[in-house]
Amino acid sequence: MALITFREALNQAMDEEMARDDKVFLLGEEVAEYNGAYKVSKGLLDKYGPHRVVDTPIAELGFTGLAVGAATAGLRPIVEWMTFNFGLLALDQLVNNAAKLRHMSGGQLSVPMVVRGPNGPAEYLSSQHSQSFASYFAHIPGLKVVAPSTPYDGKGLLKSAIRDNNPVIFLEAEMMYGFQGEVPAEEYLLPLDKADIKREGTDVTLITFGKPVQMALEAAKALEAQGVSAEVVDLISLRPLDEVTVYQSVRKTNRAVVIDEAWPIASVGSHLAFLISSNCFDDLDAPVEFIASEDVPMPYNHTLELAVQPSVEKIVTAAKKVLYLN
Amino acid sequence: MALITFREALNQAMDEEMARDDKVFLLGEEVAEYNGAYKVSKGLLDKYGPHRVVDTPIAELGFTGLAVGAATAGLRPIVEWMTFNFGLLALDQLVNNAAKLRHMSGGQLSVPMVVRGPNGPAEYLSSQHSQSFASYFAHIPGLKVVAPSTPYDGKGLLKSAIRDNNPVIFLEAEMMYGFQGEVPAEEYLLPLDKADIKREGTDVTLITFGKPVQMALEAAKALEAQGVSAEVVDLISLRPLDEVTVYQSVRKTNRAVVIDEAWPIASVGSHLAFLISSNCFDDLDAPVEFIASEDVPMPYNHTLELAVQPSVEKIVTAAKKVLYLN
Amino acid sequence: MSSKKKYDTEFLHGLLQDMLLIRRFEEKAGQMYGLKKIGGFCHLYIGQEAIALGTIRALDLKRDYVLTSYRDHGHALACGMDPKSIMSELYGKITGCSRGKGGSMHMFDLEKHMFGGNGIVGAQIPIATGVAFKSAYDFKLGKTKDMGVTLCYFGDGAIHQGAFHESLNLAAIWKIPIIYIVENNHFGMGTAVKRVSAIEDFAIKAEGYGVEGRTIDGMNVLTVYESMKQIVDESRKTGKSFLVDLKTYRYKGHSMSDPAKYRTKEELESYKQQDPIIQLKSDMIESKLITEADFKALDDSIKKRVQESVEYAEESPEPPLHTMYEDIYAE
Amino acid sequence: MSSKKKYDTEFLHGLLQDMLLIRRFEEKAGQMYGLKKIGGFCHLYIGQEAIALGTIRALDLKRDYVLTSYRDHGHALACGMDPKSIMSELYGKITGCSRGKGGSMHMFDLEKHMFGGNGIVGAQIPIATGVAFKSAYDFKLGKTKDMGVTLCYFGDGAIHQGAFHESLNLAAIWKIPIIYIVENNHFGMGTAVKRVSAIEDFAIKAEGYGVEGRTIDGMNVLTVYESMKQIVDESRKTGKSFLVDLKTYRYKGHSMSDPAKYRTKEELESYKQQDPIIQLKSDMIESKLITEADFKALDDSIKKRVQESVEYAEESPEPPLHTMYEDIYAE
Ligand SMILES: Cc1ncc(C[n+]2csc(CCOP(=O)(O)OP(=O)(O)O)c2C)c(N)n1
Ligand SMILES: Cc1ncc(C[n+]2csc(CCOP(=O)(O)OP(=O)(O)O)c2C)c(N)n1
Ligand SMILES: [Mg+2]
Ligand SMILES: [Mg+2]
Repeated sequence: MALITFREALNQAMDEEMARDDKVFLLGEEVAEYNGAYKVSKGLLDKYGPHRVVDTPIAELGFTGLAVGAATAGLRPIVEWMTFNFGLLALDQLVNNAAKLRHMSGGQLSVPMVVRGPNGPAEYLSSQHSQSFASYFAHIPGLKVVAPSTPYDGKGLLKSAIRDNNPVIFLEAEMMYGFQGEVPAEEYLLPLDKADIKREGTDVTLITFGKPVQMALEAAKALEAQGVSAEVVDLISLRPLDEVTVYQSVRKTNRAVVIDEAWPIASVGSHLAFLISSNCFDDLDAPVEFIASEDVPMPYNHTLELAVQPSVEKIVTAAKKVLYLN
Repeated sequence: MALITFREALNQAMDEEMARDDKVFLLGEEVAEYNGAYKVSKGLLDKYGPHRVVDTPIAELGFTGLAVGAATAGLRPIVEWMTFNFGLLALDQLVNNAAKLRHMSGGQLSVPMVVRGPNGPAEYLSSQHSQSFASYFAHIPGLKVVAPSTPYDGKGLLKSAIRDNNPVIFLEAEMMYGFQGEVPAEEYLLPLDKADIKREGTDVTLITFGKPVQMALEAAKALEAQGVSAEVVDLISLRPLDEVTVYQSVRKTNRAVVIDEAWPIASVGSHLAFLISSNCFDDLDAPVEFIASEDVPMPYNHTLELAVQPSVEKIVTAAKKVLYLN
Repeated sequence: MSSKKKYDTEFLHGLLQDMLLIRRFEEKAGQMYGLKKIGGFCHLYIGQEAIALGTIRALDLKRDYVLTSYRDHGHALACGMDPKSIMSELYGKITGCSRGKGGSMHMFDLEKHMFGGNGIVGAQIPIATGVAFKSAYDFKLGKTKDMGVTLCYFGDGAIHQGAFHESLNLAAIWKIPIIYIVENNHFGMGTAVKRVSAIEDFAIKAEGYGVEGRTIDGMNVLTVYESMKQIVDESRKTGKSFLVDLKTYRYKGHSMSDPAKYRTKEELESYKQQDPIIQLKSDMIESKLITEADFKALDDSIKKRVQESVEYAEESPEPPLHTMYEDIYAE
Repeated sequence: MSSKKKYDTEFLHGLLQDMLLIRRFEEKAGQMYGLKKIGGFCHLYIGQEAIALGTIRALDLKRDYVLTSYRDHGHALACGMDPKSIMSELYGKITGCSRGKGGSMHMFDLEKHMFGGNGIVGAQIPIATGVAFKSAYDFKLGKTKDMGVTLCYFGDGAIHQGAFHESLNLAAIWKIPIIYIVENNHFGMGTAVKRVSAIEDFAIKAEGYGVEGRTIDGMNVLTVYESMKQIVDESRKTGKSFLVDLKTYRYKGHSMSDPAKYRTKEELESYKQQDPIIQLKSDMIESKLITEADFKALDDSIKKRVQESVEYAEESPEPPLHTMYEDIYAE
């Protein structure tokens, strides 16, 4: 298997799907001539031309809505939001339209589209550019939401997302584009609705999604050195939630730590922590620990911005807490 | 004390605050000449004139952003969103700007504004017009969020919201405007950050906010008839959360039902259910029950739309479940 | 007037009949609303019939598309949707075009290329631009020889939404075959155009995007049809987009709860003098294409059809409870 | 050129000095970025100095206001903010104007009426309209005799945002004293204006809103100043709003990570030939207002000032950890 970056994996997914189906096209700011603000679409313009790899004006509401319409009419748009922070401007089109057109038309319309791009904290970008909006999408029936954490998952999930007949929100992260991982040469697809055990363990379950999965794996290593066997569940799908996989793990370890890099209140993380608390009530040996970002806008200063976010240390501490160690 | 409607209570609050401080002004669609789509601003144009009661074009992003700017420059805008469904178009101005300008300016700017209007399910309006976005605002540090459930609370809270130096999201409901309640003649203010015990009880705590508070009270009555004493906690403030009041109640009753008329995933309700599960871990005699709307877009058909939402029946059933009755 | 010369009788008959169908259907909807058979928002189209008919008749609905706002019964009927499925939808019945999920604001018919029915003011503008983008896309990829054209309707109030601005620019730079139609009925709810716009004629805005602007009398169905026919043809051939300001008037309040106190009786009367149905009827009588008796017979048959739609809706079953979980995700 | 005749030497000196201050400050910021003293996005203003200076000098910052995008160091300096507080902010230090919370994109000085610094393309447009609304409000309520004027800057890329459309309409109908300034540097990141706009001259858009449009050479600081002086005065007196398209060029990439491969060397060179600082300098030398030696001395003193700002930033403390909970809510 080839070792490639998350960026390359996403690029391959789009490339393969565009080659397979000429209804698939990509649009967004700087996706074509500039090859993408984060170079995820590198080479696609050269290969598929300007009708299928389309640079847009800075008009998130307009081009996202255009994609919704194009999808109802039979195309399969991939919308790149340069970052999800800017996607707030287009939320009406996703929440009030993409997620509801099928329902309001009594099942007549379908909206096969993907909205992808970096979500969540980045570095040195202050408050407007470093936030996770995962919960905004997970909240909405009519959408599907996935957040891969590895190149392998990224590629298989993005291909499935493009082929899915519903609006799929695909959450990436700026800091992840350089992550490396093995990806097979043969084509593969991954299900959009399944969590994945990224590491098996017996003493405590660490559950998270997206970028913090790496942190959880590092924390698991650190815990191992201290004699604690941690299982890491990569949630992958934020809508629907693969509750079965999560509960199975927690029922085995009897202890859970949930990590979400968003703000705490009304987050996917706290929702999951509630589901576990409630559905594994008799299995839990300690209250579920929940690590979110601090409940503050992101500061520019690097020391502060790191302190604000979940970290390997915070995860280790929380794991020990549910194990009543120290 | 006079018996007045929720609508009148809000009207009085705005009237009194506009009389008190000429920096306070109201803007929104149809708030002036039409007296408000739901008549909440009735008579204010006549009293304060068109410079202070301002009809806007249908341009939610624009006039909400205008209010943000006017607030930073020293005015105290009250923005009426005709409904919060339309507010999605303006979310960038609240989330990326109103909530963050103080932070990004290192504490220099302040944004004293209120955004108010009906939120949550109404009747016969289908999917785009009948949704609760409470969690979208509760999620965001930099905002304050309140959801009153009675005329008395509505008036006292709206007055405090208008005097507050921060952006306050004030959640009303179409179905509540006609609710009646007693309101004293004398001026009073209510704190924006306190929950309120709307009914005392000993066996189970029902926690909710906004319109469903009435349902919880009715459920409490029905439960009383069955020999169960239910305490009803009206959360009122969704940000910050008055955890102390909630925990005190749950530690007394050892059983909790949380009701939120929003969709379940990443909601204020499930967050609260998590907090209780975790912080009252040793006090709970049963897992917290959580009643949300069904995880579907709202259908137009009335039978379906009622079935989708929380109800007195559902609350009674959940209360009995945590009490292991039936 | 020249109806006799240019059009065959059948075509004119069709226009008259379908405008009358909208009128009678809307009157009946209003009546049933009063009887609480229909709930929520219900925005009637009475007075604006010439627009839906004059514009949609200029289309070929095999390849062309229609998208509009919540004031959508007229467009649905003009697209050829069965009054039964529309009335049933208003009743929230399972036989409604949207299975009782959408109601008044959300009439859809995928096959007839009626793509809704949108309740968010202005939201249909980018969506329609996307539907039209599909036509341009197929053309650019060499899949079709000429383009489908999309008509996107919205109100004089909606034009101030950012969605309008962003969409017109996209249409212009990508040569998208779409015609943006302002159904300028002079009010957005209780707000007169001039209170929310510093310009009176919206066609002026076209230049700022590099698209073509037109102003058209929206009370005369043949005027509308003639202008639109030309515009649609040009758009189909060139991918050009247009912004068309059609002046009209709604006779009723904004929705059922609006007493419409913000306007004068005289203003309303002056528009009723130009009533689109009466205009065409008089013209056809003058041209000896129909008689008063013909008209009466036509009207009676339409009323009967509308009444049948009510009976159909009344008799249709409610959606079963489990349908609340349906129509959300596609396979 | 007529600088000698119309302006006193001190004024011209001030312009030259402050444009040079921006230039040297930005060069230093770029250098410190290379040394990783500064992180994240950093958008330099080099090449566009004539705009910040020529426009802001037309203001009275006691009552007038400035709001701009993330490319805000130049405006901050032109408003008279201390280079130390700006450099310190770039370093993320507690002595920065925004206490290390904002960084490059969020320079604020409440007292100097510099209201930021916004990272969302176009978001400052409605906000600035609101700041200006305050001036109109006070005037309409009889609290002031004439109005403060707000300058709102944004790029050629930002103009396609819905926020622009909605704001201009609000300004026009409510007579808000605001001047919308397109800093048209011909690119939004890697996208040339003509790829995202069907019209070339943005002043054309003004008519669609009923506001006045102007096109101005943004490379000559005196041209800018003269036009703006007139516009600001008119806006102050009448509450009229304007849309001004100022043609300029950024010499550097969009932000530090952009190699700017999307444009030719020749294009860049042709703008450097019209460099705003060199233009004014030559003019002043020609008019015998300064000598080459004077210029050299001025430049040296400015470089020293900039160097001091670096030292100040270097020596300033990091914000203590507890400050992450501060500056969120006002009392
Ligand atoms: C985004 C949004 N804002 C506000 C509303 C409430 N609303 C519904 S219709 C309407 C007036 C629209 O007027 P216009 O565009 O002229 O269309 P008309 O009703 O006259 O056909 C308003 C304000 C809405 N549905 N969506
Ligand atoms: C809403 C939003 N979309 C996209 C971006 C990313 N972005 C930052 S600057 C920029 C280009 C802006 O170009 P222009 O308005 O011409 O300003 P300039 O940088 O040339 O000064 C883009 C796309 C953003 N910050 N905000
Ligand atoms: Mg109208
Ligand atoms: Mg630019």
